[in-house]
Amino acid sequence: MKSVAATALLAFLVYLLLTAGSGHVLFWSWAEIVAGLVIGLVVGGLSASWFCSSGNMRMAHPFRWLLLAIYSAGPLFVEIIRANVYVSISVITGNIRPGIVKFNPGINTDLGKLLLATSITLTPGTLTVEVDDATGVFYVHMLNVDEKAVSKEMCDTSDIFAFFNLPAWIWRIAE
Amino acid sequence: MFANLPFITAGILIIIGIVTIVTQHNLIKMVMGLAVVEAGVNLMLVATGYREGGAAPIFTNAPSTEMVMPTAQAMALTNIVIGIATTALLLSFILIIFRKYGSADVRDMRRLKG
Amino acid sequence: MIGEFWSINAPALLIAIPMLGAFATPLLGKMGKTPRNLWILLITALTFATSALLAAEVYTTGPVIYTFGAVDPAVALVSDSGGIPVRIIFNVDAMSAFMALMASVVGLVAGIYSLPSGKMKSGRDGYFSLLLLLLVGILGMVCTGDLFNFFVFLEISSLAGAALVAYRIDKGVAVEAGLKYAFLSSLAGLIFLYAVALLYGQYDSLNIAVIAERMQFGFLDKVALALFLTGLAMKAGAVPMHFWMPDTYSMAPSAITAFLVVSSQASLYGVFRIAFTLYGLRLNYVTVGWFIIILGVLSMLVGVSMAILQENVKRLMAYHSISQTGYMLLGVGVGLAVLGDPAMMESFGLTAMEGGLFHLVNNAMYKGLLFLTAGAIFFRAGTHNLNKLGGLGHSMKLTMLFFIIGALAIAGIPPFNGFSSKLMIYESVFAFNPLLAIIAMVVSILTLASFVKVFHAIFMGPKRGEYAGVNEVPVPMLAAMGILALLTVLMGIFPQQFVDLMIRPAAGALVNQGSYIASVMGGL
Amino acid sequence: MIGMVIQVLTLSGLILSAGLVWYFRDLLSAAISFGVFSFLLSMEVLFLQAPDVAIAEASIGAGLTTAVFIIAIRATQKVTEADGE
Amino acid sequence: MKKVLTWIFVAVFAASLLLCAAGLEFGAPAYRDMDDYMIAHGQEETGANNIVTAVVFDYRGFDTLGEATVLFTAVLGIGLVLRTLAMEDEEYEYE
Amino acid sequence: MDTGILILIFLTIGLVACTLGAVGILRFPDVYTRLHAETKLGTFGSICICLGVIAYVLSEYLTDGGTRYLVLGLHTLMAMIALAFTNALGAHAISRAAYRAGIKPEGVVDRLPEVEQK
Amino acid sequence: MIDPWLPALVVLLTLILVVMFRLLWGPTVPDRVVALDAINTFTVCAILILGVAYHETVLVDVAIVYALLSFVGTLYLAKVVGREI
Amino acid sequence: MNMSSLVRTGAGILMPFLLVFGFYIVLHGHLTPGGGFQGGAVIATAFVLLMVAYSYEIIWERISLEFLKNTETLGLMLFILTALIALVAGLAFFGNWLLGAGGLFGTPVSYGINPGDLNTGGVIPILNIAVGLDVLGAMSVIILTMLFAVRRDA
Amino acid sequence: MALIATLDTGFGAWNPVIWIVTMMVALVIAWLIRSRGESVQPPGTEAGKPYLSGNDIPYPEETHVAASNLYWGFTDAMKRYYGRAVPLHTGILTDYVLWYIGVLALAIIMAGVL
Repeated sequence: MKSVAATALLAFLVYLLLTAGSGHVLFWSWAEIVAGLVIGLVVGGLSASWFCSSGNMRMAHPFRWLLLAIYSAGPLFVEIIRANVYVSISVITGNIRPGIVKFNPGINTDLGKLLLATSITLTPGTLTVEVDDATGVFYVHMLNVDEKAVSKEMCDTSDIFAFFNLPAWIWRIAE
Repeated sequence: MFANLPFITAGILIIIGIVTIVTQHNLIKMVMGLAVVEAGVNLMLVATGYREGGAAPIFTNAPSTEMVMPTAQAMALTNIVIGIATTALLLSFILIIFRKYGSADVRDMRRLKG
Repeated sequence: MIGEFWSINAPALLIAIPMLGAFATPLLGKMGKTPRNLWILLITALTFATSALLAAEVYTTGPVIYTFGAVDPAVALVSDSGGIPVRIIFNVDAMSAFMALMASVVGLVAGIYSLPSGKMKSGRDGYFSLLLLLLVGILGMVCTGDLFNFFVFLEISSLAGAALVAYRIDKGVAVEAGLKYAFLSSLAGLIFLYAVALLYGQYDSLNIAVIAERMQFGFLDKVALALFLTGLAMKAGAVPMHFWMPDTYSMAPSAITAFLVVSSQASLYGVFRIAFTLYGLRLNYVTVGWFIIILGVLSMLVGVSMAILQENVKRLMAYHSISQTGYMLLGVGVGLAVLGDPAMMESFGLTAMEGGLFHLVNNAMYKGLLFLTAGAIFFRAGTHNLNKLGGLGHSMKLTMLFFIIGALAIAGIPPFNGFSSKLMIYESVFAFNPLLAIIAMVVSILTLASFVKVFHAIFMGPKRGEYAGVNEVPVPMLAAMGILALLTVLMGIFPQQFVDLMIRPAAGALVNQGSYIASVMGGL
Repeated sequence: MIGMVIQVLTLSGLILSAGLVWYFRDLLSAAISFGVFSFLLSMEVLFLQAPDVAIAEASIGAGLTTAVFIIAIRATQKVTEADGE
Repeated sequence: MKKVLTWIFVAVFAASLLLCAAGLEFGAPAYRDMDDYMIAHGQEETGANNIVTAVVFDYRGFDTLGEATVLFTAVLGIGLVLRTLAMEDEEYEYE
Repeated sequence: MDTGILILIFLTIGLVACTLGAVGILRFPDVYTRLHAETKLGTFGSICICLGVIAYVLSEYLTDGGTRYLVLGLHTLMAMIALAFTNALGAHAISRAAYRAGIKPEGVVDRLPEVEQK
Repeated sequence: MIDPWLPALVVLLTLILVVMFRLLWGPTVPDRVVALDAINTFTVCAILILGVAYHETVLVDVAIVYALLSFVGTLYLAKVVGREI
Repeated sequence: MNMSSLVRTGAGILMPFLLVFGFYIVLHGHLTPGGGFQGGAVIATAFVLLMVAYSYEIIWERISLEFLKNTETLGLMLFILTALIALVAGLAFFGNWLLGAGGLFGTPVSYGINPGDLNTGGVIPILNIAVGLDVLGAMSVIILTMLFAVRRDA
Repeated sequence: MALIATLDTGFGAWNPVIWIVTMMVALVIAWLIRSRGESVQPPGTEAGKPYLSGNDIPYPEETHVAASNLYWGFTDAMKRYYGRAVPLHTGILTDYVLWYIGVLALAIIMAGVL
């Protein structure tokens, strides 16, 4: 029940975002708000069991959302820009030493894994290939593997991310 | 002549689709050819309704210029949905045929002849 | 009150009733067999009643116009629209009403015939629902006055027909036939739509009457004509494009085959409508008429000669179906070839057209009857192979009687209906070109020969051991065959009344392009 | 003028991808080409000011048609062949 | 022989389609009265800002019904074709 | 600062990133490296283009004030988020599928077979 | 100052054509999927730009539909390539 | 077979967004591009997304084929009954019997460029919803049936 | 009487009711002639048995001519025609499409040139 309510609320907010500027109750018209409520309930009923598949309500806290926004606008964006510069240089010069390495971030929730994988895919020269569900180990394809990462069995965070410790951020957001 | 590019492209697409149908032997490929023909017809329909410098026929927040013809777009819309229905039906036929005949080649599909 | 409501909205209800029935059939199928069967009977009977009402109205007062979505359905033109219709219009003239009546009769018969399903047949709900949808498609095709709407209903009938053809999936052969049918129909439909786009791009209308009025017959119109005619002729099974027809007809369940005949004839109706009404006198009618005549002659010859070889009884009948389509094409093609000459039209052209159209309805009746008897034989004996069948005349006497009626009718033996229409075709075509009439007669003789073979193989001979347990088919199947047999005999005994009542107005409606345009545009 | 350039580019891409649908022997590759074809058709339709048709083509062409084709392709692969490849 | 004929047929068809394409006027249709009527009166007569929707659901709503029916037909057909088989007692002879 | 310049900067960065991504897709040797180019450069380019559109919307909204620009901006934002999210996830799905299909990556080290064998 | 949107559109369309070569050459199916993904991304950008260039804000919806829905096609391709269907 | 846990989680997160967006397109069919077909296809894609991410067994347990079929039939019934009510109201089949009637669906709209309002269009939003339900059910049923047929094969 | 109207084709006429009456009369006459004969064979003689030039009488099943043998002479005489016509019905979908496209091309040429 709680999950239905949460999903319905989220759906309502997304609908309001989509229909902003339709009227004069703040930005919305009355009809849109009523339709949004109905749609929110319908969507909540239909998709709550898939959306909240883990069953816990940890993400319902608004502070985590704020943190997510800060994270994506700050550290993630910086890393994305760095990644792009890096890959651009690789494209232009053609110097690459690709390889797949192991990496254990210590994150257990599904959402955390998803966020981390997305971040990894968008950040410097890395791409998540496979995640071991049981142990939580990430197998990451890197565009440039340096010498010490080749020899190491399990890579560290610093081998993959340059500036920020993204797993820690995500741990804070999702766990 | 040069300005008629969408019409010409629609014709070329239809031809490519028909060539796909008559030269390929895989049934799924033939259905793809049919889908290409359908897309060409859609493009033809939409292109017949175009007017030079027109805007989309939607009054919500539109620029105040002349509008293109809506009927052609309605026809193309209907045809798209008919197309997916046809494609799905044909593909499910092919699925059964493969299961019974063990092949999706059109040359093996000739138990009915004479 | 309700009668008036019914008669005003008859064209809409003609489509809406079977459609609603089709949508509700899967729900009713969950309740059980009896409610579903009753529902099917109710819906087909209501459709028949509506089409009869519509036909009565059309034959008494002239063409009926129905504008969808308008305030007043009888008014085609909005006052400030500058004299053009903007909405979809059903334009039911005598020809349309005649076709719709025929389709709903055969639909009723097919529905009744399908009721006694076998012991373990699965998927009957879908079967009945698709049967109603096929009826919807045919009725829409013959009633509409709008080219794109015609395409939509063409697709409905194609898809429903293809799915029904593939009904027996257990060996995959029926699915092969369904695939062929669906593929070719879709291709023909798309090319039809391309032609519609050509006309729309030029004249900015989809209404047949408006396009006919604005027609200039330039190059684009000629190409569009070729695309229209070949696509629809393919759907009707004219000869160089007839290959799908034996495959499909022999594999479909028998009631469906009887109905697919009507579906093909609806395509034939499309050919006539396009040639006569959409293009009309602007057409290069001698060329197009001869094109149609050549298609017809080829159909007759190839169909009947291939039929003689066949061993599968339904395949044989399917080839005969092609050959009979040739007669209709021949009759109407002669009428088209002399369209511009009033004297020749008066002396034999109109008769040829009447013969073709009369043959169309006759063919639906006796060919449907023959397919139904073939289905009855299959229902009991379990095979279509003529070499394995034999001696069934001892145990299936009524079926044999119906088969004899159908066979004599298709061979043109008096006093059944095939004879009268063939007579009209022979005599008028003889005045046009004697050779064609002689070919038609030869084909008729060959038809008789091949049906003698079928009769001999199925019913004659001593009783066989493997068919010892065979007895007569259930009552609904007999009733369905009986209706068609009765119609066959009646139309054979009173041909002139029938021609006067239905066929002559239909032929007149086809020839008279001006009245069709005037019925929409309100005077020329 | 620039509109003409845009048209030419899109239409040539359209023809190219349709040609690839014809050219590829491998069915999956042909399905991918069909996806690209669908994208570009939607793009071209958008240039012709038909956003409704573009949305329909996008939603049906990108998601559903590809899915249907791929299911059918998977169903018509022989199991042994698929493992050996 | 067959291949040559194939290509001849396709070439004739292609030529006719391309000639058609060249014959139509792109961007400037000759007759335009029906669509102009719809654009000018669509908002008042149907209450929809999107004229395409107005055409699809009001002026040509019957086509839409037909098209939904096509979809229904396809679903029924697929369900019919892919149904689980329970027809063991019916023996068919196709040859 | 003139918003026109801002738009131009964003657009240029985005287009350059997209171009490099396309070049990378053509140039790199195997699937995984091509995915790097596609995911990072393509996504970054599209994000920059979206930011350019948002900048344009902001400037128009401040001068004009019509709600249509508000709608445009919000929808562009949603498209941007959806694009970034689905691109990253799709890249993961493709690379995983490619690995499962047996396409070995070129490179110096490959730790993945260890997990496949168990 | 010139209007930057239409030239940007031309660049994006050229990029689509360029990426199509990977579709043609790609030795394996995943390569082609990569090309499909890239084309999808470029198409979304092109539609966004088109909406701005034509001053029609309603065209943006098409872009969102694209961005969300092409994912499904990609996932189906990945599923069948990875033999998980 | 299940895809990786990342894809499953991602599909679950994406699903409500797709649903909301699909409903948005359906409801705003008379204001913005889109309408019943497009929105219905988007919603169906949300279900198709689940079908790709999870295994057949889970889908078969958690998505009911009967529910989807009933949705489709409901949509079609709504469509044709809405069209038939016009006959009772004295208009022709498919007449817009709600236009300008006042109340929830009846605000008249003026000619010209305007931002639009949700509750105009008379009967058109109802028809949009009906077609949306129909398309959503139909597409999902098609994909689900075909997927199940594939599984039976293998 | 209006019901007994003749079918008037413009050249000839045919009246089904008169025809039926004539047939009935002919049948009655035939029946009369038949009823003049002996009703049964005289018992105890060999007159009731079939005689086949001294050979054994085959079983009834073997006397039934199979359908495919019925028009052997006709098909043999038309062997050259059937040798061409039957292989045309190949049962391959591609050929079907090809015939369609061929007739389409022919029709276009006819429509375009004439």
